[in-house]
Amino acid sequence: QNEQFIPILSYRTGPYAVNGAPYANGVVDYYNLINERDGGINGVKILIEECETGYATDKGVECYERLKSKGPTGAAFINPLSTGITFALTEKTAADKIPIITMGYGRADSKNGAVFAYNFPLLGTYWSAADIAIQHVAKELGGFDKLKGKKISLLYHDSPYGKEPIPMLQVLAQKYGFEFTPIPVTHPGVEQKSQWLAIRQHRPDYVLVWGWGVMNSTAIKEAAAVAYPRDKMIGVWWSGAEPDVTPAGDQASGYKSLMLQHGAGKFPAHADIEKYVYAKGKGSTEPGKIGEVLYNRGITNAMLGVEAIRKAQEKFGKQPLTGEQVRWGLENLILTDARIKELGFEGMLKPVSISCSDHEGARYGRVQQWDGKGWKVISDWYTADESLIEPLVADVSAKYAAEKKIKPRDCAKET
Amino acid sequence: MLYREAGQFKATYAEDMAIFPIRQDRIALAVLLGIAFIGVPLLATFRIWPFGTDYLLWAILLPFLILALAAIGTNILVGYCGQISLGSGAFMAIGAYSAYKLATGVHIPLAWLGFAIAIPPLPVLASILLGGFMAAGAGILFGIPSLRIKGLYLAVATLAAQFFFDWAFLRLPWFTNYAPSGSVNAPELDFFGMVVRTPVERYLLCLTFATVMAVLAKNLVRGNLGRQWMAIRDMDIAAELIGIRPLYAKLTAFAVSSFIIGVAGALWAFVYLGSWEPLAFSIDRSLELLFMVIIGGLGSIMGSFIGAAFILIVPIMLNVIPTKLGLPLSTQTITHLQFIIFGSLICYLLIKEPHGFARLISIGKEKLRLWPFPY
Amino acid sequence: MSTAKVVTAATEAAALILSVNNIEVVYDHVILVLKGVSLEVPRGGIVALLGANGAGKTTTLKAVSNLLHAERGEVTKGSILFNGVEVKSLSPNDVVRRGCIQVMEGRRAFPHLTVEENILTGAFTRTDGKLAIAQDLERVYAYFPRLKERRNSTAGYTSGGEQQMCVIGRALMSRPKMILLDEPSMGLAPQIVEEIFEIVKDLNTKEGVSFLLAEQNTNMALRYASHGYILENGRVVMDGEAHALAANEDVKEFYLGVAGEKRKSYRDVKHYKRRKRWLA
Amino acid sequence: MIALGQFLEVLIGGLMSGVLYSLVALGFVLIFKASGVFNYAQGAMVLLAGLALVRALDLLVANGLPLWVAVILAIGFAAVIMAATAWLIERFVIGPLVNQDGLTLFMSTIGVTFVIEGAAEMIFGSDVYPLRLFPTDAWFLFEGLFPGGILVNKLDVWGALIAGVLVAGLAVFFQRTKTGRALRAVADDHLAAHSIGIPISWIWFVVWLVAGLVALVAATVWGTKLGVQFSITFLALKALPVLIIGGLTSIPGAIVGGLIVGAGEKLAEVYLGPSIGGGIEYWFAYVLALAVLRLRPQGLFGERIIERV
Amino acid sequence: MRAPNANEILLQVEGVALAFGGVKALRDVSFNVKKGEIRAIIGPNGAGKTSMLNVVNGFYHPNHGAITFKGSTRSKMQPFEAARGGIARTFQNVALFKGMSALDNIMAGRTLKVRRGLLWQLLRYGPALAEEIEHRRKVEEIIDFLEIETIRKVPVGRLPYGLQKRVELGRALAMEPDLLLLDEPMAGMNLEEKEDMSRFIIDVNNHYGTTIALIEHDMAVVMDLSDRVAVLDHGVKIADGTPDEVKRSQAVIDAYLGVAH
Ligand SMILES: Nc1ncnc2c1ncn2[C@@H]1O[C@H](COP(=O)(O)OP(=O)(O)OP(=O)(O)O)[C@@H](O)[C@H]1O
Ligand SMILES: Nc1ncnc2c1ncn2[C@@H]1O[C@H](COP(=O)(O)OP(=O)(O)OP(=O)(O)O)[C@@H](O)[C@H]1O
Ligand SMILES: [Mg+2]
Ligand SMILES: [Mg+2]
Repeated sequence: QNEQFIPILSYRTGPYAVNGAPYANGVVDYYNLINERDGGINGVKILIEECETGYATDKGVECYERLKSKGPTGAAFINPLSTGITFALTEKTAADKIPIITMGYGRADSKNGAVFAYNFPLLGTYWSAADIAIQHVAKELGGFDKLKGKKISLLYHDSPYGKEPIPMLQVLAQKYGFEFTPIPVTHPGVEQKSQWLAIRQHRPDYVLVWGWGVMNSTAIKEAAAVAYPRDKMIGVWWSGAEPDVTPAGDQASGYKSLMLQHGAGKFPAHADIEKYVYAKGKGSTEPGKIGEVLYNRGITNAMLGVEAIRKAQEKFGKQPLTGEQVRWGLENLILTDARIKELGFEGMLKPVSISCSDHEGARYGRVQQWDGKGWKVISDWYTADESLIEPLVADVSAKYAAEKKIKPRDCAKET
Repeated sequence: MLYREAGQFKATYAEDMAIFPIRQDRIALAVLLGIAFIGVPLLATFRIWPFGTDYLLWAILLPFLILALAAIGTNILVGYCGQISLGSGAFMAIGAYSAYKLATGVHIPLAWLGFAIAIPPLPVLASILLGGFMAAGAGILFGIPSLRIKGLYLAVATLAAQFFFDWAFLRLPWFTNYAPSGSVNAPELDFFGMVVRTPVERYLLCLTFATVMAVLAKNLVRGNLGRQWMAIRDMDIAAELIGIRPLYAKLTAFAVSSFIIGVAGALWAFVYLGSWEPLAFSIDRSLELLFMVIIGGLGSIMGSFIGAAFILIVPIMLNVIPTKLGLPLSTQTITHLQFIIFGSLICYLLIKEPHGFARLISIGKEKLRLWPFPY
Repeated sequence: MSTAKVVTAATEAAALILSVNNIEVVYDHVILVLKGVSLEVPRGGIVALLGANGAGKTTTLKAVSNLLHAERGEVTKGSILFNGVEVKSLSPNDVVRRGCIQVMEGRRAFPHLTVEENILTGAFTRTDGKLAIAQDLERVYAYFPRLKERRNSTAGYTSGGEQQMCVIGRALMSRPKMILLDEPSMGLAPQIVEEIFEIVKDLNTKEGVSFLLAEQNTNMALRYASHGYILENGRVVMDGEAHALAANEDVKEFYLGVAGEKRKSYRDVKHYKRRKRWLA
Repeated sequence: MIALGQFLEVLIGGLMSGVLYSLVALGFVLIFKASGVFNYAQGAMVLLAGLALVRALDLLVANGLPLWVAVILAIGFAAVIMAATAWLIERFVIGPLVNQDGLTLFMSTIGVTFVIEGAAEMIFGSDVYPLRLFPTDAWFLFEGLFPGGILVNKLDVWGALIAGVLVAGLAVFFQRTKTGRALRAVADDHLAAHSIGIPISWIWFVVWLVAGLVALVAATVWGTKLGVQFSITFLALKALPVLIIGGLTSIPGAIVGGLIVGAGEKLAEVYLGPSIGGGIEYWFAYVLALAVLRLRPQGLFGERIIERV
Repeated sequence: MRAPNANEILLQVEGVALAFGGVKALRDVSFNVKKGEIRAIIGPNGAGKTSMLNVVNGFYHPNHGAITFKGSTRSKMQPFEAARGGIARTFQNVALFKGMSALDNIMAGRTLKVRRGLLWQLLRYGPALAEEIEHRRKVEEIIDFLEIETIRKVPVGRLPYGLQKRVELGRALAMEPDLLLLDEPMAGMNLEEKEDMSRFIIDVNNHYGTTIALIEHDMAVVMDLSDRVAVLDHGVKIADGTPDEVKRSQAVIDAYLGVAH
């Protein structure tokens, strides 16, 4: 039958459900939109199945194994929304020839498609995020030179996810001469008193927050408790959604976070979703939550996947495609402003162009601030600094290649 | 003929002391092993139902075998020696990370001594086994308190091991070869030149480990050492007064148990996950293992397998069935239901048979013997 | 109406306080232990339950006070009526509230409580005020002076006999209508054994308490009991008036140890290769 | 001076947050003391109570009731929920398991944990629900003495007060000799307790109910601290070391244990942590517990373990 | 045949005192056990009999006093030392290993005799197996001797009290002890079983020449079986001698026997 199967690894229960659910809703809604509005991708209907991972690695692996070969052609790609699971699946997916899309998370070195043929950390890795964060700090301080001698702490979720940015930040600290202190928070992050007492005594000029789930809101509350100015806190784009600030109430106002390009708010795409999905009662959340940050990230992610399939269909025909074919689509995906406008994402997204050597496709970011009621964009676009990231990527990915006996592709030859 | 031992006479003590003194049991076991070692691989290689995809191998049998192995380890400590431990996860982790270090080469710079301990990368098999021994060492270390601390107090005390090693492997970059993310990758599974890659190969590898170690474990528990453990479990004072040294008995139990768990941990990391972080061996894992041995039956090697199967498969079932039936339930609801049902199921089993499946089976056999009479 | 009360009272008094009708007990679903045991205890009677190890005495008593399910045993057949009420329908504490208490085998004192606390827990079901309880406590101490000496020591550390006394005293505290005694004399010094049986007689005559006692000390048991049952692996093989039993040759030989006239010394007992079985 | 100020600050903060753990630990103690059951579900019960409370509260407030009325009603509702839970658990899980060994009972409570977590989230939702019953800002004491003053969080103070009251109350509850004695008897020997007519099922219902209410109290404090959400269940793990340091059977022990753990782990984290990588407080609490047990195998105030032949 | 050199002293307890807080369980008690004899310790409840046995095999450590066993004197025993020295023991409250079968319980009694270590047991092959079988044979002898063949494989927890006591005796015998301490071996047995038990005790004493010290409240048994009887009361030894002497001693009658037997 004429269906393209796309598995969804989500977590709607457990400690991270708070952030997992809205994201999953966005993803599901967008796929439904494609089916309801366009009758699929060029007529190829999208078939989805959700599997609950609870943000646990072994569950994630089980889900992947369960879903990878469903549907006529198997999974088009997968998107585990967990750096831990990403690490566990990287090798498997390569073996099974199924792309693994990790938009705004995952392993930063996998940007290098020559080594990581099947990983796609789209729109920005944590290294890009780190760089952007520091750029913003510099801007607030009034120039990179001002960074010298400043104290910047990283409060991070003690897991691969939280650790990813550290090497990059060390590089940056080196370069700009600020004092960098990483402060781990043990999963799930309900207990941060000592960390914040330490911060209160250490008095850093900025605290970057690399949290997920309850850790974010707790961080903000503890910050308030020790009277650390919220507007000196900058969260990564996974620490900048509604569930992260609402529990803290007005204590959260002033808190800033990066944006994975998009922020909260509704765009043409949302109008379609409301019209074609929710109007038919097929929506997966209450309409009020449409347009929340993580919801938007969900639809963006789904959209990129769909576009990759569309691209691949140009080459392999308008039919269900295998993961390998979709991979080609991803690797050759180019979204121009015009196309983005067509898709109804204008204002959410800047152009994307993915290639063999660059599986990230774009590394823009902005900064938003919570004013007690909503998120306000307070910066214009930043672009992560290639010259700093590239060497690190090359270095780390080379190590991986050696370890795994992978022979890097020669991207010059790829088309 | 049905289940009768009538007419099966045991001329020697050796026969009477066999693992399965009753013929029917032996036959059953032989069949089982045959299927496991020959049937499954054949079906899998020719992709015959139910092995059309590697799901069954990858996501069920592989973890089942490894966890069953770990469960055996836990059972030796908890079931046979009666030392409740919530630290099994940690010992799996020790096995995993030690094996990883050994397989990738150990380098301990002793700057102040002006030289460094350097061990070249060891072959995988050696690393896995040595990983086990490392775990055993740690087991002995954390077993020492058990001489004074008993019962649930000990259980909570073992959590010290759990959290300490969680932390150590998370925070001390040396263990992860300074991997920026703290997540590490298993080396290539090269056993004397033959590389284990496909699910089937991995399955056979784990199956061999599980069977061999199960047999060895069985030998121990039905030998004198096993009796010492059980004596300590049932009444440590009396045990001491008949000449059993609690120190020796308990520490051997900790060592053997941790060794098996450690090996299981190494397999879990190398063969199943391939790339892992400490969260893979969290307290949840420890509890899971404890469940396996209790549901399966304390003090029963067989039970460990059954328990592992139950604890591993039931939740997956509960998760899959609704979608299979096409019930209009959100994944959220399904997962919640899964929790509720699974929890209730466990309580139900504990109430029905506090001694687990192993006891159920023996009762079943008893009934078969008496058949057609009820008692 | 007062007359009516008298009448009912009279008829009740006539009735049995406990009647066990042909019960079967199974442990662990497969181990059949009682194979149809019937026995009756008249109101105000003392009935002895004799039998070898494993005959099923304890099991019978546990069945009566409905404690079996806690040991994975169940009464699969037959009925047990206490004061005309089916015991199965009651929870263990109801049974006690209705005045039937058991002294369990094996010195089950509460180890962490002091001797006195142990005894006092026996009064849990009582509602007749602190004073009455205090009096009964003194009475128990009067029975067992040894307990008074050790009143404040943790029961778990007291000697076997002390624990046994403690458990008996505990049961007495509930002012029961009926007491099930499981091997009360176990591990007690001779005088104390005498004492125990005196207490039994005392309560029986003065307060009309009925007793069902499983006892190995057959001499004593039959001396004090009015009626006796003999259990052999799960069946009642013999019952009758106490003195009748005491007179029976087999009972003499196997339970009283008086072959012919004089009791034979333990030194020159013959080794019973095959213990004689009773024909059920 | 600064150093001293900071030390005091950490110390006080530690002691306070320790007491907050005690709130959870108390529930454990109650149930263990009365039935020898090690109730792993205590954390889940806090979650359940919290969800019931906050959801009812939001609903009532949404329907325009004045806050204080809403609060009272909501607390009432939550209490009813906890009562129901207690009854169900006793009736269907712990009751049937009478006279089983501690490990089996412990595991059954883990089963209960799953059920409660699933049910609670299913009924009341798995989102994060803000709760603000207590002030969460801070005092800065002795600002004259120490630059920046010594930070004391008002919520913590509230928590400490409540915990104190609870302990006093519960201590009395257990000292009402008859019941108290009966409870300890049950914990010692289920069967014997049965045999002398102690109504175990009723007693257990009461105890689980009380534990449920303690959970509710804990939920009000922790809910205010974290917002009511799934992660609250992780408190159980923070409460365990508190529990065994104080002794499984001692109510005051729960508080003392809390103080020790809180102070110990916070000091360790702030002064030891940085030098060895940080994040040590989780295991440090347990190592503390281990150390205490080495000296007193039954915890500081626990009942002696009797060994006699 | 009783052990010939009936005057050689096997165990000598000298001025042992033991107190628990206020409770003086034993006050300056001295007594000895000759090789090959059957020695009885009697006395009212709480007199200190069990405590005395506990002192002898090292479960309690006396506050002062000395214990001489097989010529070597110490101020206190250690349980393991005692066991290795050849002191076996049965308990007042049966202390069997509930989860194990009767057979395993008795086999556990052989622990001290096991030579092969962990690795051999792992393989359970060749010598290890041979040894295991050897022990099994010895144990079967005991089982046969105590006539508990039928319950070999029954978990002892399920056995009735009387049989449990028998298995416990078996476990003690499996240690092939020189001194066997029996704490109320006859408690909870009916006459017939007491007769069997006495039989066993006498046989053990005769055939293996094992020295036996027993506590018992059944005077008939004590008087018939024992060569010498020591009487404790409130932790003090109030009499010591042959059954007849003891029987006649007024102190004993007052403190213990009540009516003269
Ligand atoms: N929990 C149990 N599980 C299985 N079987 C049991 C259990 N308790 C008792 N039995 C069996 O029931 C039978 C009767 O036991 P019971 O204790 O009633 O005998 P008894 O007459 O009290 O013996 P004793 O005089 O030694 O106390 C015994 O053969 C025993 O094996
Ligand atoms: N570990 C202990 N702690 C406190 N008191 C003890 C301890 N052991 C024994 N006692 C006390 O010492 C005294 C003697 O106890 P022991 O058990 O030796 O008496 P016994 O002679 O064996 O009495 P029985 O014939 O009843 O067994 C008793 O009063 C007992 O309470
Ligand atoms: Mg009995
Ligand atoms: Mg004694």
